[in-house]
Amino acid sequence: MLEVDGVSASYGNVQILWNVSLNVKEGEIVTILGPNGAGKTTLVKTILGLLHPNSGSIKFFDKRIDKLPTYKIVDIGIVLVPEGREIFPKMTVYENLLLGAYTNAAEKNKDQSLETIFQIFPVLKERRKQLAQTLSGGEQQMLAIARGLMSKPKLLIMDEPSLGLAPMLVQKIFNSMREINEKGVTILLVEQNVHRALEIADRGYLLEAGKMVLSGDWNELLANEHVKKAYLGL
Amino acid sequence: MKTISNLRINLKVPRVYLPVLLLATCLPIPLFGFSSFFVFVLTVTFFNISYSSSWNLLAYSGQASFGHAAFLGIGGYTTAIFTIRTSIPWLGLLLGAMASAFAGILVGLTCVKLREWFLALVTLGFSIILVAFTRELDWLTGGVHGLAVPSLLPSVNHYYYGMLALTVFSIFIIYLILKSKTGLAFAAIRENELEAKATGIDVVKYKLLAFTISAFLAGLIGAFYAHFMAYINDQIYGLDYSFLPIIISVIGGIGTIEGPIIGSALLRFISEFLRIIEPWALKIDPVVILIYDKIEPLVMGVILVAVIILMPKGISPWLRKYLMPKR
Amino acid sequence: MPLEISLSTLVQIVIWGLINGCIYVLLASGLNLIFGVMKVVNFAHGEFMILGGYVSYWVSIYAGLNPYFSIFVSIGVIGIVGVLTERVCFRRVLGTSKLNEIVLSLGLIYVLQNAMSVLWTDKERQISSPFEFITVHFEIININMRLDLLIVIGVTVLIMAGFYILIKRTKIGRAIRATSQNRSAAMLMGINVEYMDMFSFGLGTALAATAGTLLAILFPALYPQAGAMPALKAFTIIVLGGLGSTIGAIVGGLAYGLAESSAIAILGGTWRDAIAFAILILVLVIRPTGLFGEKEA
Amino acid sequence: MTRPLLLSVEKVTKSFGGLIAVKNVDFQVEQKEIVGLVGPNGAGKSTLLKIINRFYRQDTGTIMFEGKDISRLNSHQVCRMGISGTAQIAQAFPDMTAIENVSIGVLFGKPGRTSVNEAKKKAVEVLRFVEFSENKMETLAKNLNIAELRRVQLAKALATDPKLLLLDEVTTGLGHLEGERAIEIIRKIRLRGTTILMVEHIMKVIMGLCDKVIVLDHGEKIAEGTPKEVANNEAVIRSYLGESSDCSK
Repeated sequence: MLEVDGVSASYGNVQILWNVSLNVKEGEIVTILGPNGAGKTTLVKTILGLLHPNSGSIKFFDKRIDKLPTYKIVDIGIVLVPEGREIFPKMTVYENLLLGAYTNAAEKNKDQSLETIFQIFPVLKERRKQLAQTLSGGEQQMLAIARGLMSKPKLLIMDEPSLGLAPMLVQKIFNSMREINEKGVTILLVEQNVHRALEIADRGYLLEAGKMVLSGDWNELLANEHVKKAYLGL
Repeated sequence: MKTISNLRINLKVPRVYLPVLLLATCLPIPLFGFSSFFVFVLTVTFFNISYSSSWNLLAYSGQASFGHAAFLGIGGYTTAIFTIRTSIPWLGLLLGAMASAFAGILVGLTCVKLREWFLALVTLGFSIILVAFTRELDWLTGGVHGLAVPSLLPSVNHYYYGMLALTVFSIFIIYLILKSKTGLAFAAIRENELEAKATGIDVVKYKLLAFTISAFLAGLIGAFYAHFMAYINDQIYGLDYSFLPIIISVIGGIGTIEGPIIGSALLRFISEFLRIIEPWALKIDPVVILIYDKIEPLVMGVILVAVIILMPKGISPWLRKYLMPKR
Repeated sequence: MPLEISLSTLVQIVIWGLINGCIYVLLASGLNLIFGVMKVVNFAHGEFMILGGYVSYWVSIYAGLNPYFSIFVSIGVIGIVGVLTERVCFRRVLGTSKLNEIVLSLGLIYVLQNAMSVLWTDKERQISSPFEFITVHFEIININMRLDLLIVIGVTVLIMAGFYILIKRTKIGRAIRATSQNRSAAMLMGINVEYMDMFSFGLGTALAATAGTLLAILFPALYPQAGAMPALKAFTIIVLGGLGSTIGAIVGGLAYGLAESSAIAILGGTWRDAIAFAILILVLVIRPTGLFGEKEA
Repeated sequence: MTRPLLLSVEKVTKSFGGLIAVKNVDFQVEQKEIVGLVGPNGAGKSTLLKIINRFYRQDTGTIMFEGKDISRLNSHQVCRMGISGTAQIAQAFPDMTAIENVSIGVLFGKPGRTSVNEAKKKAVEVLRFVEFSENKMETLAKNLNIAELRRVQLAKALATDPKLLLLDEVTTGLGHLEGERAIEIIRKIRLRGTTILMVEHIMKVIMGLCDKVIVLDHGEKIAEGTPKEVANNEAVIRSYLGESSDCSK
């Protein structure tokens, strides 16, 4: 469903991505691994149109999307849960969720989506009238994911959802990811946490210094010496 | 490599001779028997150049004052009051400049930590507060009626040379500063304040220094201007005088030596052009006389907006980009 | 200076404070909205206010419309002018440098002020209201009041209520708030943020147009330069009330209106303009980011 | 065995609006030592570096440099005392040439008087030392690429004759080759006897370079030792690769 083909991208005159390719099929959980600064966040920003590639193409259901503005990309069903939560701090939890259903298609189903989401994250139902900035870090992350789900995405991209969270919460969030996937949402997961990411993913890619260096299914990757090397330099 | 360096040498020639040529053109003008109105107009142009240059120096350090008229006015009022009360000529100029420099330190102290729009507002605020004080202290300042300022020089030709000398002096001082260590510090603060701090620059000190020098020059120019105009009132603190150097410098090229000259020349050209075509305009519709003096600021406003949108760094850097090889 | 203030003077001060406050609330709310979404301070906001006043003035003269209804025409016209200004001028400069944004609005002040002068001269005008000579008598405090004053307060309350509902309760209002709180996250929600810029700028200037109309109904104060000072004061109000805070702009506007009218009564008209800036400087010396200021934009 | 102490960070804590970025961290840097500060993304490494060069003010704790308490000084003061460094996001003075950028460091970064011309000469020397390309000396910083910009930054820091050089992720965003070259240059700096405290998340970079490694995770120090010791430390591996909760899948 998503096809990134030979994409290079830069910030100003600083090139970050070099000829990166990957693909995601419907129903999968695919993960992009890589150490800090490898260009993972840049890659997802490029997919979402926050940054336009210098060369290469990005297709979604065989339609070119690399020249579209972000709001149109969201409209056709790709949603990003950004790194560092990026919620709207001075709005209530409920309003944050409504904003997730901003696109017309999503708005029609918002009541049903809300119900599903409150099922997955009951704590958000309790807190729906609170300002988002009063939530704890883990709850904010749940809100960010829930908000992403509100727009009924075909493809949900998550950028480091475990960042800065206690292990217990990480477990919770990864469990909910599986649940979301089972409900039919395809997931592209960007992670540093290799073990956990590979535990739930069908396949993975390894990004290093802006280049795609490896791809494969989870036990292949986990066994690969290169992964260890990239992270630990052993 | 070699051709590039050759080119650079060739292009350096006009950079050295242009100011000399400009000065050589300006020097004999009053001797040719032009009307005193023309000489007066040119003197005002020199005032525009030097006053805008003083503003531009401050902008060079990353601080855009929106109330520079405060310094102009403090210089003017100081010399006016001093000269009227003591009848000592000339000394007032220096006192005016010093009073203004002192005010510059005070304003600078309140401004060193402020973001751009706050800085704009606070500097503007100072000039507006000064209006209130000037009106309130009418025993000293003449209130709304203003003060007649004793003349220092016998004729408009003398003032012409005085203002020219002051302009050359200001530009030369600014040139020296920009070429010096201090100039580098100003530029560094403007470009990246945090980085400047981390590289060992005492940001507060240099920001204050910029305010002080700029205010000193503006005060000196304002003092001389007051004698030249022979009259001063609270309009000197007005928005028009505060915005003038911004318009001129931004159009000409902010942070460049030649920017204020280009901007002032353009302003003068527009107003002369409008003056020449005025009789025709009046022939077409005499009512135009009611609003004719609004056309010049309207045109300047349009140019300012166009310059910011089309060549955000001003005319001078734009010209340079096309005339000089890329570094 | 006689500091003995009778009850009726006190009531006068409060009434005029509220009336002035209404104008400031409308101006400050619009300015605040534009700042919140675009992070730009539109120093030419006052010129849009005066332009709005002129639109109402001519509409009420040529179409013979009741000036209170001509507000709606003015809102529409100035809203469109604002949208165009954003599209043609601000969008191209946005994000290049703060100084460019500030100077651009300075350029707009010159363009708008002098264009208005050229078109309509500097004559001071007033929109004549059909209720001009009707006064209402309040027995308890023994005071006569122009009916227009009450209507102006009423209109302001209505407009602000509408504005408040638009911002707090509607989908587009949510999108506006989202954009002002976190621009990139708003993009990720599928919000077209450039459209939000345009809409907020138009809405902000439309609020200013309302202020301009009300001002011109109350006073013979409709002339091209009349907007400069109120806009600067509106900006000090939002600095004090908290950049981006809707409630702050309302409370700050009313409080400032009251402060100004008491300052005039006590200190005299000379200090009218100086007061705002004296307060502003004092506050910024103590807190360089404003009273409730955001840390870094 | 022990060399004289240069920098001592004592019980430093810093939080940003409820989020604790650095928690009660203690460590020392001895003279002529290269110390690596490592840890996964968000561990608080850069924050700690910014506390040392006074971009941030710590909530509690003290920082001693050459026996003097610097916890209350400003950035420009500690720079003149001999602490200087590069930022993770390469920043510079964009509208100045490479030489001008570096000469700022010469002119202001250390006590003593230098003329502008001398400073520019010195700047060229330092730029050559970091192997900056000869024909880009007069290029404006905004027209340089990331690798070149990093060198300018490094040269600017070196131009202040630092006693302690702070480096923040020198290889991030660089290609493989450029990364290797950057490491070579750091080796060269070490030979001059400059003490270095470097933040790095890639262990590989740290391995051959550092005398001592300090590992942070969630703002806390979880390990300290030689690179070898640290790389085999159970807690460190966990923090990097993440723990596997169940291996059933």
